[in-house]
Amino acid sequence: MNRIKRLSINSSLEAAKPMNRLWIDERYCKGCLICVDVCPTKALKASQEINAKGYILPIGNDMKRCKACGLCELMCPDFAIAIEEDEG
Amino acid sequence: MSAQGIVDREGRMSKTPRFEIRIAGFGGQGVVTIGRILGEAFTIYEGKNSVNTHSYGPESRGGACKSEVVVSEGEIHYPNVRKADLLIALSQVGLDTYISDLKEGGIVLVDPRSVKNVPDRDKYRVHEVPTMDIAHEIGGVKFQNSVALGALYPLIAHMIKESSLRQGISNNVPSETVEINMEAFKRGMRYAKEGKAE
Amino acid sequence: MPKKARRNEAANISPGPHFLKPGKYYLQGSEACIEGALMAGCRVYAGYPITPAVETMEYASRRFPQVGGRFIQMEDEIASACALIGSSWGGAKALTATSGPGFSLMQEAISIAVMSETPMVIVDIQRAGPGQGYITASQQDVMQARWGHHGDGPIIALAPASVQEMFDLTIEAFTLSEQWRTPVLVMTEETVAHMREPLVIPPWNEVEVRERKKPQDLGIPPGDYLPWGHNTVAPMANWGEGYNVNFVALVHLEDGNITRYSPQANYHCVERLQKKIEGNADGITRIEAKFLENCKHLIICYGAVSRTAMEAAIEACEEGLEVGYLRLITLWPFPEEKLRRIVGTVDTIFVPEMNLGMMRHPITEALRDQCRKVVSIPSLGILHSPEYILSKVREETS
Amino acid sequence: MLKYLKEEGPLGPRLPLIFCPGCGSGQVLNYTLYAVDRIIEEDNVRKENFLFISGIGCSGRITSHYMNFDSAWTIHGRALAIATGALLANPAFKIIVFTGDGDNASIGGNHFIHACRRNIDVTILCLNNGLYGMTGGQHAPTTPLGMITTTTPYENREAAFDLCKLAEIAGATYVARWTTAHPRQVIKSIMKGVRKRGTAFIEILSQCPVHEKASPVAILKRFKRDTIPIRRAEGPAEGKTLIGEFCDLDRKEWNESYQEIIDQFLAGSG
Repeated sequence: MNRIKRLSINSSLEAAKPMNRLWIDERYCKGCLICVDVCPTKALKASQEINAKGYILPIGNDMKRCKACGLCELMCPDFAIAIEEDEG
Repeated sequence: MSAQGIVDREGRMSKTPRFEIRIAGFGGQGVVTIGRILGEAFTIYEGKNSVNTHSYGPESRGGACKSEVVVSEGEIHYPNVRKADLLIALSQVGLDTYISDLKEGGIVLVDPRSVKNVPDRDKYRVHEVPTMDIAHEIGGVKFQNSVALGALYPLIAHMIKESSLRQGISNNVPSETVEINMEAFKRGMRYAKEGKAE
Repeated sequence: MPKKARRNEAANISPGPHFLKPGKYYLQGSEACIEGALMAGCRVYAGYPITPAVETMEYASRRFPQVGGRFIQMEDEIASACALIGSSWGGAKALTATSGPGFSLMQEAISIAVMSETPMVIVDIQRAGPGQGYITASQQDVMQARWGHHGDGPIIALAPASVQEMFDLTIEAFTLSEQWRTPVLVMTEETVAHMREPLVIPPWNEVEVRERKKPQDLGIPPGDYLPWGHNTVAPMANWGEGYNVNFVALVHLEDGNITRYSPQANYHCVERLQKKIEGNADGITRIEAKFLENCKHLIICYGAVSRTAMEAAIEACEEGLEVGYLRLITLWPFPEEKLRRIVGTVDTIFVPEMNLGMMRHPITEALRDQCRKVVSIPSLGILHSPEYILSKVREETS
Repeated sequence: MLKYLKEEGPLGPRLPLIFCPGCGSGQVLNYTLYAVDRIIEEDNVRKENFLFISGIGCSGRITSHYMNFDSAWTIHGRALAIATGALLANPAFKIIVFTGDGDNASIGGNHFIHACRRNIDVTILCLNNGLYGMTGGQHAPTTPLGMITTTTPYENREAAFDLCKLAEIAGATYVARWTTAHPRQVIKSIMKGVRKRGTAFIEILSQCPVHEKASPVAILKRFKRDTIPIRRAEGPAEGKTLIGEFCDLDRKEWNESYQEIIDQFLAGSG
């Protein structure tokens, strides 16, 4: 399974929060934090405060570590995280 | 209390005044539990008649959810709220949907964490209690309902004893969480009285 | 609920410590239904999960074993209804609760139960239909209750309007099903099943518990036993009692013989069923009436909507509109004579229902020459508000 | 794979999904769309050929109103009967059925074994969370012995099905079991299932955080810990659940065989 090239473009990217090559869409994210756990380089972590819906969202832990491997996007149950389209 | 008591043909008081409470939020906030505890507390421990109904979507979490309690000395015919005396809004959608159904001068308790635009203060008696944050501090959002009940108590103390509410809570929460729920109740009440939880 | 003082033998299971002690409780409609069933001596619950009938099943799974009963979650509603037939002929009182989609699946088994005169109780906690509809309340199954099973053949259906009646009418359902050897349906709504209200448990010996009449009670030996004969309500021997009962649901003679078919046998077999229930409708059915003396208009309602209708009727009287209130506690057999007797002549009859107009048809037929007009007040997926009914009454009577 | 979902409909938004936070259903939908995306790309199958059908329950909600495909959200346990009908009208459909352990093996059990017996061309994705999620945590035919659920308060006394054995015995020609913690294997199996002409049954252990009262992450870790691939399981699986491919046979698919009857007449009419 090569690196997931054909990435899903979060068509409403403007609504999502950009985080250096990763977008998290707060409208869809339910704070299950599976992405934080599966990230091989621990680039993500859980934020401290809860949002209006009572969810604790993932935020960048150290986004330089992010290799755009796509595992977070693959394992996200809510299509709430997307990798920036790879121009290359 | 809205006074509409009439004596019907058989000379029986068949429509007695009602105190109507509505709790609105989303699935997982304990909205249904709050309604059930209030209903039970009024009926079993205060000897009043009460009807508790609730409605929610199919979602177990996240969907809009409301619970209602109608309290009366006598018979309760129509089981739902007609014009609420008290609204507990734990989400913005809950507030927006039901604020228009609140009586003029009615009480509204909101959680500022999820309710951003607060209702009109000179039209309603508005109380803001960060129930989600207080619950979060002592163990998790699932204790939010006990915090809300604590925050509510001073507003209805003229109708119900604190012990009735406490009894209602301990009957309706998992036994191993009774202690934390009582702590949540205490903090909610203290915040409502003194504006701070600890 | 008929209050005849008789000790609660409940199929010789003495009331164990797990019956709720007489007194005041604050239960959900679904829970009150199960407490009523246990009090009536029901010891088998076979069901399948469906919103909004889940609480009934979950409460049953906790309570039935406590009193020596058995609970099972079957693979679907067809299986559940079939299990009730097996349990009933096996000698037990059996109960299930479901909602629209499940109620449709149960119709074949109900039809077999009607033909074989099998006592059992099915609670339909109605939700919005058709199809998946929605999980909110409705009264859209009331015609399916009567005509859902294939073929002719009567049914008894009750409509509770409160948590107390979820208790009382479940007991009455078992009493009627044993007394008339027939399936009995408790047609309630999500509103009443999920509502919490005070429930008063009466002293146990005030609860009338009826058992099916048995050939042994009438001194009929196995050799002479006619499983579908002897009198209007045939005595019922159960499997395991040495009566070699051959359960059939084909057209049958009174002794169960199915080989000598004739149109006459067919007519007699099914017409006898019809007469047994429809012929005794006056005794079987119950209605509640208020403010009827010289009322000009009348609201006829049933189930949860009657709670709104009562409030609306009271407020209409306050406004000087002479509006009477009549509630059908029994939907089927339709209490036609009773209605004609009790309702004088009125101008307009309002029939508020949580469907697009169903019980208004038998009501219209029964009272066509005792009123000027029948007005249906429909509501889908939500209980009528008093304002809604009042606005319709004002509109029609101005 | 958001590109395969309708975020908006003519009358309003269609997302977020209805599932609870961390539910496995959303993951299975995502894995399925990855597999479908690869098949459309590599086998140049037209998107219009795909048909998603589901029954009732949490799994039923997967083919809801946000699928950017033809889809059907049907009757509890009857998805396979409806799929059979679709294939009778158009054998070229690539049908993926989402079902749950209750939907498939309880109320849908009869249709399940007949679909496998007939070997109709359908890929069955059976999300097994061991309980009834949508209605509030009742036990299912896959609930292990001894488990406490809302309808087995005194411990479950019924034995559980092995869904893969059931499918295999009933005649399914491709049978595999994975968990939501094995995304790549699930995707590969779905692609194999879709490419295979015949009944492909893929059981996917899926987490229900709300009724298992555990965090999604904890359950996913448990899926990894408590399962063992068939390849590496020599002796008994020491209490672990076997995962992997159980069978991959070739047997004539129903329509393929029936086509032979039709062809006789076509051939006959010369």
